[in-house]
Amino acid sequence: MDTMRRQLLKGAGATGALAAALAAGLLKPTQVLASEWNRTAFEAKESPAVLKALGASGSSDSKDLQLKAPEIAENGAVVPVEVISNIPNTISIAVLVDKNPFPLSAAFDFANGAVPEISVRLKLGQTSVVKAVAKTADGKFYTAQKEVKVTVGGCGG
Amino acid sequence: MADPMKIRAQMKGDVAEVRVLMAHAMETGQRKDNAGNLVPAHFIQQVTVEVGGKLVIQGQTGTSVSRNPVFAFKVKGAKAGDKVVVNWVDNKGDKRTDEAAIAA
Amino acid sequence: MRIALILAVATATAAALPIPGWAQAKAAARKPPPPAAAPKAEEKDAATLEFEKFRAEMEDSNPAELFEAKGEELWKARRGPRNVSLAESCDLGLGVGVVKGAYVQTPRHYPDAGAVMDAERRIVWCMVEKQGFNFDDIAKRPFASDTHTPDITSLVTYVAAQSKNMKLAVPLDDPKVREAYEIGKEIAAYRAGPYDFSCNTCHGADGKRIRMQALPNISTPQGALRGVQGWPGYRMTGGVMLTHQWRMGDCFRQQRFPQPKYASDAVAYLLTYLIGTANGLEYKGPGIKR
Amino acid sequence: MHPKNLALAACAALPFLAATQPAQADADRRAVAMAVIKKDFEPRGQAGLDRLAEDGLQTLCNRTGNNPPAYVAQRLEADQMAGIRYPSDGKLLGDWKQGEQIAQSGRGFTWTDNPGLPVGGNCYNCHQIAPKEQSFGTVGPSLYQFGKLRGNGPDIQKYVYGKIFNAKAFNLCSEMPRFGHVGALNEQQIRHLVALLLDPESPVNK
Repeated sequence: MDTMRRQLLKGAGATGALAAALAAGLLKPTQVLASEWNRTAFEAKESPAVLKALGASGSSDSKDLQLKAPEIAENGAVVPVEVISNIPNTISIAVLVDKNPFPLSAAFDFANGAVPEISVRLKLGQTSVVKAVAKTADGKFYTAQKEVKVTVGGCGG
Repeated sequence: MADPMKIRAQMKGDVAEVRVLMAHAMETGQRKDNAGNLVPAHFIQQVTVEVGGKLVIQGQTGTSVSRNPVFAFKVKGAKAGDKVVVNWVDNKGDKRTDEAAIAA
Repeated sequence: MRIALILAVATATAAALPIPGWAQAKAAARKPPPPAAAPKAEEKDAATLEFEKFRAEMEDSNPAELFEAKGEELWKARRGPRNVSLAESCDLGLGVGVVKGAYVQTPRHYPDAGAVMDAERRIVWCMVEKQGFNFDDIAKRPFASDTHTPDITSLVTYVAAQSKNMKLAVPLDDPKVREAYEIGKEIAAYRAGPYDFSCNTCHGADGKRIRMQALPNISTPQGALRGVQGWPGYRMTGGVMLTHQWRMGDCFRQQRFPQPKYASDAVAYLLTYLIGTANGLEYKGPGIKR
Repeated sequence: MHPKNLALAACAALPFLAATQPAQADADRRAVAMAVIKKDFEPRGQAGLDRLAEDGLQTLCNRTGNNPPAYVAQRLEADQMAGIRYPSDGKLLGDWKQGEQIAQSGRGFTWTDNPGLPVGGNCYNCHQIAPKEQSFGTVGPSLYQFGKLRGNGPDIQKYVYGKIFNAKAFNLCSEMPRFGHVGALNEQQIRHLVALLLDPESPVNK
């Protein structure tokens, strides 16, 4: 299986099974290559533009998509965010910070038994809505959001 | 060369929990240093996780991810002893691969 | 002149300890306090609880682990002009190369150095005396910046991590350490500078906070523990690994004092007071800080 | 009279040895601490070594654990009071909006601060003030509704101005800095802060 990893790093095409599993994802990468970073989505400056770049403009809120983040962040530099999708056949999850210069923070495709849950730590330049977007295998998009307040710092630690 | 990652993988029931800690500056390209110069953007763009030889997570990341990133994932169908391999590649082409075995 | 005389009197009388009635007389002399409008305590608690809820998640996978790993490598590597490792040459107090449990037993007095040293100062001493590094080179940039983490920071993080979940045990029964403790206590109380601040201005009473930040009272064991816990710490602001020495220096910065010299007696004594006050309580290893 | 003799006289009620030996030990230790402070600090940025020297008030507070005898404290408070400079035009109320900004800023006087920039009032570090700012400290008392509860007449204006200018004139070993006395805040800035606390239009008094 080392073979596959090397193939991936070299940018050779993913195996058929992988391609099938990942092709339907948010990012549509079939290879792991820096050049395939979704520049359009990551460099979009407003959340609607990010959603558009992900093909998720027509998304709707879902109670089955859980977004866990603090009401008030102790420090905007490191805000823990967890997204859990209970929506059947979720294949991808993306996380956005509306007020950041580039809202799209991270996006993950799941395959081969990966549970559609992701825990990340994000920077928030200011108080902002944090959004989660989930995509299902049939191409539907769902969202969840939560406002995270960023407080003024004191001294020390 | 980039510093090693810390990978922790452990079975919780039938799910393997994988936590990855990466050493990376994750510079946004918008921050100024003490001299007032912009620090160039330098951040991880791609992350992959393989468990037991199968690609399970393929991620892309932007500048909003915190410095020294931490990611946590869960994988079904894995078992203790399976190898977890994590890769990252950043916008400058730097990369790093580390691995760990899933603990019982 | 008048002031000088009064001071002479005050100084002398004060040195002689409590005179009955002083406190009452003093209290009477104070002007009426400003009106007490009820602070919204419940909001503070909500915020604090919210922080704590996510603290556990933050401490799980603390980036400090990255520096700990690097420090272990550095501890074991043959380095410096003399090409020796700290593992084979440095005695942190429990014998050459013994790291386990050493951090919680510092500061201590080291006869070979003739000084009371905290762990960081001791490691620096070993780097200089055993490995042959130049002190001034280390002291030039002793603490991490957003672009650079000095080796000493990683080394301290490694050594501290080897005392995880152990009880603080500064050897205060050693008269030299006890003396350092007492001097450190004096330093903590010393008010000076444009704002008349001492360490105790912020850290001498229970239940206070600056902005949202709770301030430990370092004169109590639990408060002192809070001043010890989590150092060395990974600071979320800037994402840098910082040591207990750095923290002492930053307190002085915010006191509007000049800078304490790196690896000096003053910092070692202050740390002796702080850590010694928390003796017997459990240290949880390198932490994560705001 | 030699200070030491005064000390003895002052504690005549206490057994001779019990009172003086610890006192002497304390004094010795303090002397060592002072020597350590003197040798182990270095100037950085705008923070020079001159800042380590105590002024008379600091000396007294340091020597007495911030609890000087009343008769000395009163004399020194009077001295501090005499040094308060009120605006010559008698106007003590400024613009509360600017006051809020000054209250928010904690900048100034540290070795990392640019000495050319204005110094902040540091107020929220220690006090609750306007209700909107929830990130406030509790080292000092809450000042929320200060003017509403205490009025905003000339006496209270003068009190607030004086307190910000030099808190030590009212309580010798107060934890609060002497913002006007040390030149941290100028006349105009203090006026704005007075308005923040007293102006009926200020959110503090809403």
